[in-house]
Amino acid sequence: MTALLEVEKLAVSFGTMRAVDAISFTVESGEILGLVGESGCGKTTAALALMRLLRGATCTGAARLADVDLFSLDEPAMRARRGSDLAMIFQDPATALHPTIQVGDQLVETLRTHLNLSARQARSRALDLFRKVGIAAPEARLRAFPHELSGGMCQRVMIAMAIACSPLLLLADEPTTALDVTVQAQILDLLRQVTREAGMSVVLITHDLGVVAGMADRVAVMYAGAIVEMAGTDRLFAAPRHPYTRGLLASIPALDQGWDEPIPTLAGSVQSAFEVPGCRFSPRCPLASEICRSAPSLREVAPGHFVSCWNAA
Amino acid sequence: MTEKLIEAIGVTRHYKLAGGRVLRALDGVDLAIGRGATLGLVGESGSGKSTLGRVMVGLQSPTEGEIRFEGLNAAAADPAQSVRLRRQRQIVFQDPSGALNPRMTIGDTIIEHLRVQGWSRVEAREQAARVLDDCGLSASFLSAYPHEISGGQRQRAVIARAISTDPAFIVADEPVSALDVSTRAQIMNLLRDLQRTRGLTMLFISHDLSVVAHMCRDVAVMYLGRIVEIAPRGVLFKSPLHPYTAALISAIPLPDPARERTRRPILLKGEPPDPSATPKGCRFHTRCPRATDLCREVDPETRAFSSAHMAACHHPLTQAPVERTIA
Amino acid sequence: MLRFLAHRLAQSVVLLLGVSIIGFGLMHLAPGGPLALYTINPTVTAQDIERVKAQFGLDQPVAIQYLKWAEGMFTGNWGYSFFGGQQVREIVLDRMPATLELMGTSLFLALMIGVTIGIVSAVRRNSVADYASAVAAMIALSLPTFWFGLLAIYLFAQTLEWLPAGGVASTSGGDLVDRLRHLVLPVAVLSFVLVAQWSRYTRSAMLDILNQDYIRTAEAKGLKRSRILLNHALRACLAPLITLAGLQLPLLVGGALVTETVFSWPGMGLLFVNALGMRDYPVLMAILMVSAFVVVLGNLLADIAVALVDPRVKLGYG
Amino acid sequence: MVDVPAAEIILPRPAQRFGALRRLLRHRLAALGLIVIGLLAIGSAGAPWLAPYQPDDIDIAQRYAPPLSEGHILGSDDLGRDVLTRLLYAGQVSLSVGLAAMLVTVLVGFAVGAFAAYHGGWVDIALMRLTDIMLCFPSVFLLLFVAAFVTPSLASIALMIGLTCWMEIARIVYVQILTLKSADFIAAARMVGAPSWRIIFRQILPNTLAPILVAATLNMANAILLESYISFLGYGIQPPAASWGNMLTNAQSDFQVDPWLAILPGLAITLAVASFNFIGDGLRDALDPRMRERSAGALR
Repeated sequence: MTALLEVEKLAVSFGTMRAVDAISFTVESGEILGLVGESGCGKTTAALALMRLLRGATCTGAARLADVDLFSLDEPAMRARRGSDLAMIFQDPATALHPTIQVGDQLVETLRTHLNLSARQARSRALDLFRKVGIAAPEARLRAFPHELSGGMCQRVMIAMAIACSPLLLLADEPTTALDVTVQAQILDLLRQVTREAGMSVVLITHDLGVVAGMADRVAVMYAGAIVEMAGTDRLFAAPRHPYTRGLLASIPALDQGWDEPIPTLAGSVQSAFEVPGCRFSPRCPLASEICRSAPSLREVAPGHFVSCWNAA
Repeated sequence: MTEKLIEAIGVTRHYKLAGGRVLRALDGVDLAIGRGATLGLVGESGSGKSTLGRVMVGLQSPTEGEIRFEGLNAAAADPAQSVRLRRQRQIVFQDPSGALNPRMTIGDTIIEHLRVQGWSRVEAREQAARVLDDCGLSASFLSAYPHEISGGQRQRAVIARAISTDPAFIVADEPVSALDVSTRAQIMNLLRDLQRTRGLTMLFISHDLSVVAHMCRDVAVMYLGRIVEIAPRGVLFKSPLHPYTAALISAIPLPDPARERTRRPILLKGEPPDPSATPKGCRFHTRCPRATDLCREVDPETRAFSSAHMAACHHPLTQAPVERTIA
Repeated sequence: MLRFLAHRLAQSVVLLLGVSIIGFGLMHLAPGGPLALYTINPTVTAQDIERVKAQFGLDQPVAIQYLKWAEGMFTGNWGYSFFGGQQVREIVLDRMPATLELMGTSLFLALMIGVTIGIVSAVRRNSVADYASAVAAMIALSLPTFWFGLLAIYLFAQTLEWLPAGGVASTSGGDLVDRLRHLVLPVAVLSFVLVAQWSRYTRSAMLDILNQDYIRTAEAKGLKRSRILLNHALRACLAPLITLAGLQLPLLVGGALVTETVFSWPGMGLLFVNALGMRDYPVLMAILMVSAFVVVLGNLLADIAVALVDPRVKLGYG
Repeated sequence: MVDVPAAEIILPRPAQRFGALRRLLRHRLAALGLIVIGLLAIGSAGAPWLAPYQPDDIDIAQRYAPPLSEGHILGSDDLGRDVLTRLLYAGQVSLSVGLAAMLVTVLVGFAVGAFAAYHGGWVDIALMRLTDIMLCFPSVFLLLFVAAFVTPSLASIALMIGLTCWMEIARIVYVQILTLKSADFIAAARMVGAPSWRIIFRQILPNTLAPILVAATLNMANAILLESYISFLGYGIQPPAASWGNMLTNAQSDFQVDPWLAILPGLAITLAVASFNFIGDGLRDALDPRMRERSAGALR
């Protein structure tokens, strides 16, 4: 059986800067893949590349969604898939919605673009969707403008828009980062519920390992444009192999950890890691050795567990 | 209890908005921090936690109430005392990019900070090098511009500026929120070490409970301009009294899949109300799962449930109060 | 909305008040003040001037004088021209239609052409067309309008003899075609500059909007490019462009003045320059006030239009 | 002592000092503008040595000599005066009026904007309302009205232009300072008790220089245009002194007699104004940090 989404050697460069470095991964049908990394690691760029929404960038590699190569489609065919077969949710709901169009109209527009619906049908479908994403008083909210809604409410509208045409794959780019903790819990709960119900696959992009632990089936960790480790969620958290993943996990303060101890840290910062020859993590790596001057590739160290490191135990 | 270094007594801060509305950023806050202690302050956006921090260091003056530093009312200080108060209270900002003048080198920023305080140029320069070193930055950073260094290094420079006047009290206003996970831990360790070696008293503000939990022995929770619960960290996380605190704790995603599967977050209704339209009665009743008619009518007083655990709730989750209202 | 209207209206009144105070101040700055006419006339004696002063109330406190003057301005009693003694209001309002015709036609043309160029430049950013229009606009904005007008007259009226050199109509003719032929050169010159400005404004506003998150959302929804441009980008562009139109009004009025003087277009601009030569202060004053009034009114209308287009403005989010 | 968790692995990267200047020079049109302005400035300043004649050398025998004729490279005017000589001397006047007017504009604009923004309260309201009011008058009208009763001289014309054009800079400065005022680094300075003047000159001014510089350059272009217009109408620089504007006073008739007489001064004005406009545009690109990020290849 082939996976729903197969990404092969996806690389993105802006001029001479390689933002994404030949990453490969798959997403099974109904699966949630967490794509984790710090800011600038290329996770958002990878998602936009899949949507083919990057301008001024060179993308190479292949991405097959339900056996259709997205990169070989012509623009109209790709456009027909955006919003219907694969949809995307963005980080900041306050700016992702058009400020002077009523949110209901923005949703109806999506529906009518992809489904052959009359204005009235689309309107009633929009109403259903608003109910589904838990928007109270949906009739009135359809006529609201984004600035009249709270951040959480805007993100619910974004989710309604994304699931409107029952996409096969949902790309969720930091969907809760801009929200408060209590609202984040609501939105994550909603996301889990709507995608599970529809059997939708999700690529969940986030910097928050906590969010991934609760949501994802599998996790891919990115560093400076490359996937450095990929495994089932339980396994990745229980037995991380890559020194970056380990450092990252160790540096998260836990609620029940003693407040008096220092937190283990990763030395240095991500800055300019893109210029490092060989393994890009090597300048910060406690295990770095001579061999790290040549770039490692992702290898399977246990069934379904991939690591890109020469010295990983 | 140890000697109080800084106190907020009945502090209220209102902002006038267009159209005659009033934003109550702080609405009657009482708080005391003992010398050498670190108090954590958590809350969501609009809770007033940053405003409280700014009022505590004197960046803003309270509309009502007063800030006392070593028993001295900051608003009534004479000029000589004011100078000392400024030196003694410093702040570390959330966004290190906005906290440094983009047209000044790191060295000049710190030197200017000290020169205003009356230091000579030579002394200021030496001190700048010294505090940068304390913050893990070598002398080569003296002549660096903010855009030439990383976010974590920028935050170190901001911290260096704050400790350059040898303050007794520091407000750290979301010092790690703008940073990446791997740099975050470095900065937290740095603040912790400085706090120890210099005996600093600190108010550590964050929206992230796990960060606060790691940095502070005592934690206060704010909601819509008021402190709703305050307790030692262990007590607060194990047995919170206020339903809001409980919801906040349960909402934190844990980086542990096994525990995540069993975690059942308490999902609150809706979102925090607009701080310019504080609900009548208990300000949390619009979202509270335990709200009753009493809560809709009467604003609960802060009560002490044990010597160090206080909460403002009519229907606390676990215990009964041991004493009545505290002063 | 009502509140917003009331607020903006009040602001406009304050502006007009300020405008009138500055106008009044300028009037008194002028040599001889409002009585300049009499002071330059050798047959008028000092006693005569005192008498006239009393007659005009100029011996009263400044505040009273201002109130009287402002009342006059408000009720349409703008005084009499130093030359010929005609009612200033009649002289000025007589010239208004010609100016409005020139300004309106030019602005309309400039908007059509300039906005189109701006959008195309923004969408095809860094293309040859974009660079070419940028350089052309820069040069257009650097031409002295009066000289450019003279050049146009020399080329098209005198050398090629395609078009009339000035005026609104020939003395003999005056039919529609003739009037249109007279309109071509001044409108072309005035709108040339305006097109340059508008294409620049539109381009930068459009670029700003094309970089917004919500445009990316629209793309992610799978909308057609044309729909994104027209329904999303252009809609968002409307508010800043209307605001600019309001802010740009003084430039438009100023440009019209220059153009009129070159093409002997019998509008307020030509009147102003002629009155200037004769130091006819009441007329100058009236034109200054009328033009400022037009600007205030234009800005008010622009703000109302923006509030209609952008629901955020009323709430003070703008 | 505090342990140093290796923050120094990456040292600061002082890569692009003077980056803005370099970017400006890479901007081709701006570089061209700089060269042209340089030449015009040298030509005007060096007029006494470079010009073949005195600006008021009259030679009735040589009236209306066409360009490229013997002794008059750019021809001569109705009184037989050498056009090249007059253009160079006129450049002195026009450029210095532009420069002086720009200085007045920047000074007044900065003072009004900075004072309003920094002081706040009623000063803010009064000054910014005054700015709004001044903006209601088309500046050409205002300028001509005042010019009609002021004795024209280089200084008075520059002053008049400056006093009718400062509003734009005032607004730019005002907005800039309001934004900066809420920046945390200003809060830090205020917290240690830095006096206002010290905050304005040490912290704020260096951060507002870039937009002021751009606006000043564009203002210079505008001032030259305004001077040429009022001089053309006869209210500016008075003959026999030459300015590019008053050389065009008789342009309407000159076009029929000797078109070059009317074309050359106009070209000089256009050249100077366009150069300043190009420099201003280049400066804006070179100094705008957002543009830098965009060209660095961010997402879109």
